[in-house]
Amino acid sequence: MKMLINVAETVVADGLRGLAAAHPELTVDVESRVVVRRDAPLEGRVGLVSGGGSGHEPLHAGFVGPGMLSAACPGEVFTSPVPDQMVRAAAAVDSGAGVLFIVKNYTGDVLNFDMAAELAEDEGIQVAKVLVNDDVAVTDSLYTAGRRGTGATLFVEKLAGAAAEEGRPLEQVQAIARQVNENTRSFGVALSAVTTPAKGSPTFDLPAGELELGIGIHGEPGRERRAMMTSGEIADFAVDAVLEDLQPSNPVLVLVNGMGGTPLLELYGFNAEVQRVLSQRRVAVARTLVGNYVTSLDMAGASVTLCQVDEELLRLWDAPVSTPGLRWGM
Amino acid sequence: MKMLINVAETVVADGLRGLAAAHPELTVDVESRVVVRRDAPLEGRVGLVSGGGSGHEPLHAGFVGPGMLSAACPGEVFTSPVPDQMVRAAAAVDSGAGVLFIVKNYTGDVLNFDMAAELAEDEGIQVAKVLVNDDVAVTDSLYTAGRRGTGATLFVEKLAGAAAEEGRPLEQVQAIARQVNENTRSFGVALSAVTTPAKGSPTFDLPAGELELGIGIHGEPGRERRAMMTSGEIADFAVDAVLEDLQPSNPVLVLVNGMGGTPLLELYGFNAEVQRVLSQRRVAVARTLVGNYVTSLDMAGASVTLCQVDEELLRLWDAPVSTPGLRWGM
Amino acid sequence: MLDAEFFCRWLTLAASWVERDADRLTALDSPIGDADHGSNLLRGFRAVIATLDEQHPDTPGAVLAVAGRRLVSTVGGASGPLYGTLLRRTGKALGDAVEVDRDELAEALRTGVDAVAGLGGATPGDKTMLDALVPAATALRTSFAAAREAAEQGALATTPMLARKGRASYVGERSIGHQDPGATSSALLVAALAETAGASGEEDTSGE
Amino acid sequence: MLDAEFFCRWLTLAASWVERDADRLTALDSPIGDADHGSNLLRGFRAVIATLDEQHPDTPGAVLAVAGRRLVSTVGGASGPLYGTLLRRTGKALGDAVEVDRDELAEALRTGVDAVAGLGGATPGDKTMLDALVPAATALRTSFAAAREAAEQGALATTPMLARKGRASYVGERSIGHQDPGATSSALLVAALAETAGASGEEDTSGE
Ligand SMILES: Nc1ncnc2c1ncn2[C@@H]1O[C@H](COP(=O)(O)OP(=O)(O)O)[C@@H](O)[C@H]1O
Ligand SMILES: Nc1ncnc2c1ncn2[C@@H]1O[C@H](COP(=O)(O)OP(=O)(O)O)[C@@H](O)[C@H]1O
Ligand SMILES: [Mg+2]
Ligand SMILES: [Mg+2]
Ligand SMILES: [Mg+2]
Ligand SMILES: [Mg+2]
Repeated sequence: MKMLINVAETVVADGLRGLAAAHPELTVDVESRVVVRRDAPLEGRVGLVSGGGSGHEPLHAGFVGPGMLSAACPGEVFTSPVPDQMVRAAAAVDSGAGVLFIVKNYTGDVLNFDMAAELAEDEGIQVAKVLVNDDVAVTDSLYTAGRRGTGATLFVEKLAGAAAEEGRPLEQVQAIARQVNENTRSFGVALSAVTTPAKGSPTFDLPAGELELGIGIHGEPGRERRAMMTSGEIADFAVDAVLEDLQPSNPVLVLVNGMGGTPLLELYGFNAEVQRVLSQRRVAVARTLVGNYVTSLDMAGASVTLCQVDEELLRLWDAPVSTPGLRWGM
Repeated sequence: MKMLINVAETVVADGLRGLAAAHPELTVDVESRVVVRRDAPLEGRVGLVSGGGSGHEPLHAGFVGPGMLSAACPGEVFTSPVPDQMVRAAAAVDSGAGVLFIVKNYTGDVLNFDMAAELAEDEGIQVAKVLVNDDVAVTDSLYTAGRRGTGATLFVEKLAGAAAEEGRPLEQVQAIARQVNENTRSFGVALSAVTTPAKGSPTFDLPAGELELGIGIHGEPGRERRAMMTSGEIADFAVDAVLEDLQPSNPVLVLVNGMGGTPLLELYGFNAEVQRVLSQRRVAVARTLVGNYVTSLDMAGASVTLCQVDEELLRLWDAPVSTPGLRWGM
Repeated sequence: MLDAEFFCRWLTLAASWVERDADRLTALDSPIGDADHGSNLLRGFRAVIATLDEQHPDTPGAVLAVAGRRLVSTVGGASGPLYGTLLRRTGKALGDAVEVDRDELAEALRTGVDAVAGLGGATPGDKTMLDALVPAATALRTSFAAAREAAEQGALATTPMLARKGRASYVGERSIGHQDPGATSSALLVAALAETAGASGEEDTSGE
Repeated sequence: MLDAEFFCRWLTLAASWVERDADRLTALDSPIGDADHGSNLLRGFRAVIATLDEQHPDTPGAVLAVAGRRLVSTVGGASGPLYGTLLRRTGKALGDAVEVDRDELAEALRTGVDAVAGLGGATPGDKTMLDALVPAATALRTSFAAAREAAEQGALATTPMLARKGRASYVGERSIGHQDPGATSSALLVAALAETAGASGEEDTSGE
């Protein structure tokens, strides 16, 4: 598998150097792998720190900036970052108002952020956490590591980020983040397997004419393999899977998210089908975002995330945001 | 090749339906295939109409909005739109101040826009044109259809769009568009061939371990095939190819553009190498944009575009823009 | 003599051959183009047939003009304006006549082919549809069968050529060794014309 | 008796085996994980060796504590905190002793393994590294060779298991039939320990 890289070992560092060059409004510590908005720490404002494996760009480093994250810690490709990064990020953004760790529910992320929280608290930083676990494909959470964190991360980071920007105290920012997570569910499909730089070949075999239903964002296979479906059939399946878990009484924010290798033209076409299903199921749509936001390197496929919002959350969604990956209103 | 589509025949219409659902700030005529900013025509402002084959998203429909295009006409995949679309778009955005057609230099686009210009003038609309032809891979333009229009299109649309937004008259907007085109050059590479919905298989064979240098954005093979190169080597080759044609004395805007199938992480890493070469060649960089902007469906690869700017053009670049694909300052 | 009915039959046969050969035309457009020539013509000829069924133009000139306009507004790409112009200008040259003979058609076709050359700026040898159309228009003065043969030979002759116009010119030397898709579809259209003439016993409609 | 030098030799051998087997570990992590286990450990053990070379900790406990901390700050993922905790807590249990015998190591390892279980919430049978570590810690009371054998068997026994922890649990039933990468790397670490002991004639360092 050909890649536009130098060597597998340096992809994350190279990516950070390139991010730094393109975004002078971010402070990028390539050595320590911490990306911080330039104006941090902001007096009286809660700091938002997120992180996770690389390969999901623009998540997370691409969501650092006014109205969203204060800092991000990119790990190796598909590998949780280490506690040192998170502690450094927390120290860089803490103004005394405390720091919220946004943690996707993977064993590695949870363990590393837990260790970091302990260490940061030793340094006198007040740390709160929110666990993102929105992927309905992972069922029987008693017998698994629990639902994965996928598309909901974008909503948690945006809405909690807007709340932090308004100067809300740590408990409130954390409460909003939890509320968003509880009201958000996702389901993803893959049309191809992912190829990581370290492995250099697809992580699993996916024969022509078949697709994986219920995939995550780390190249792991899904729960089920089926004969290829049309975009309309996939939309029916994905939206219904989400709605089985989340029955929204309020309008929803819709994220039609590409996994990286699917053309934007197809994503928009898929969105048309997702909207059709939502309207058939009488779910009101407040806002829709279509694009590659929570990706899995070159994997072809898409996920659907629905986030139920009240007026307050909708206001936070519409609030200005200025990051490399998401920007409006400023 | 699996795609997230219903049937090949409806991909463009499906994509437009999905665009309409996600972007209520655009008027999308799915039947006639014209995308117009909702507030057009704007009294006293020049209308900017662009168009071209689909499959290059977000170009062009994703660049419709305040500060950029007034309207876009998406053709079939990789096929120039037809004159009827362009005439309809011109009529929708003309306020009497005239319309600028932004035409990428492909035989099909040129012929169709020429026909449209004649028809629109018959309807009393004043039409000016700018031809975008920035791809240095096409040499010997005496013996070819001339240089192709690729990455420069984004700069022409953005900078001329900012000028139109300021209320400049048609000749000035056209002059700026031409100035941008003349000061912009691009070079692209492909790591994989593209697969169109209509064909369903890659348009050419690209063996493992080889890459194509000097490709366009329509799945056509490049000028030369070589053994796979590192991202650093590709950056050297691409930047030098551009600088052979354009010797900037002023700072440049840099577009490190993904062809669609290359992960953002790799694009940022490639940007690091592009910036290294530019600094070695003593080219000053004013702004850098990294991402999938002028794409070729699922093709893996990237292009480098340099746009030399004076202070006026830099100001126009920084001016607010609010479109699905490019947004800042508002 | 060739009436409106004859031209409709020609275009209907051409449309069905495009339907049959679309994948082959698209395949020819892959190594040296953008893999859409077959689907472009398919879309165009389907629209042409639908419009002819609806409008029933009653002169040869009107049939071709309607068909040409329809190609322009449905095909896009390079071939849309070029084939659209070919039919429109050929049709215009036929004027209001209710019937035309082969010589008149040959002359009108020459006008249409010249318009294509004028529009696209290509000349024979550039590896385009003109390499089939120009010899076909000349040979049509002799017979429909000769035109068919000339177009076919012209299309085949594009294989060793270096493309100097259209998309294929971008790949430079690498265009050599591939038959031009547009020349191939031109040969198909001319073959459909000859086939229609043969089936109608029109091989002898020359005024001479 | 096992001194700091012995533990450095063990970790050096383990690092070279990780180097050798990294691709295999990553391959095991592909069908039921995210294809990074080999490169994770490679990064971690390279860093451990560099740090040991630099710091030369002078007790067994210090060697393991330094190595564990280094794994935590360089590996990431699930295995970083888990293996880091394993070594740190084992090291801590060894205290300040300049030399330890096999029994003492076995007891300390049991503490380390318990800490891994406490941290990750897994128990044997969940298809994790614990399926190799738990039997290995028990068997180490008998001999290094027994520990190696127990870890190896434990790793092999994960193949038919349904994963209930970590990433492999996401694929549900489809995790059955694949050997767990973490259990495999645990068996490798224990094998390197036995190999080091054998080469040092330490099979008889038990206090009993
Ligand atoms: N300038 C030109 N003059 C005549 N024919 C041309 C010219 N440019 C392209 N063509 C013809 O058009 C064909 C390609 O048509 P098509 O694939 O439908 O359009 P596009 O090149 O826009 O994708 C070529 O094979 C060639 O025969
Ligand atoms: N909760 C847990 N308890 C013990 N071991 C675990 C747990 N979760 C995962 N593991 C082990 O970690 C291994 C995976 O490590 P690695 O691939 O490096 O991390 P990640 O899963 O974060 O990519 C698994 O094979 C398993 O043995
Ligand atoms: Mg991992
Ligand atoms: Mg085309
Ligand atoms: Mg073509
Ligand atoms: Mg793993």
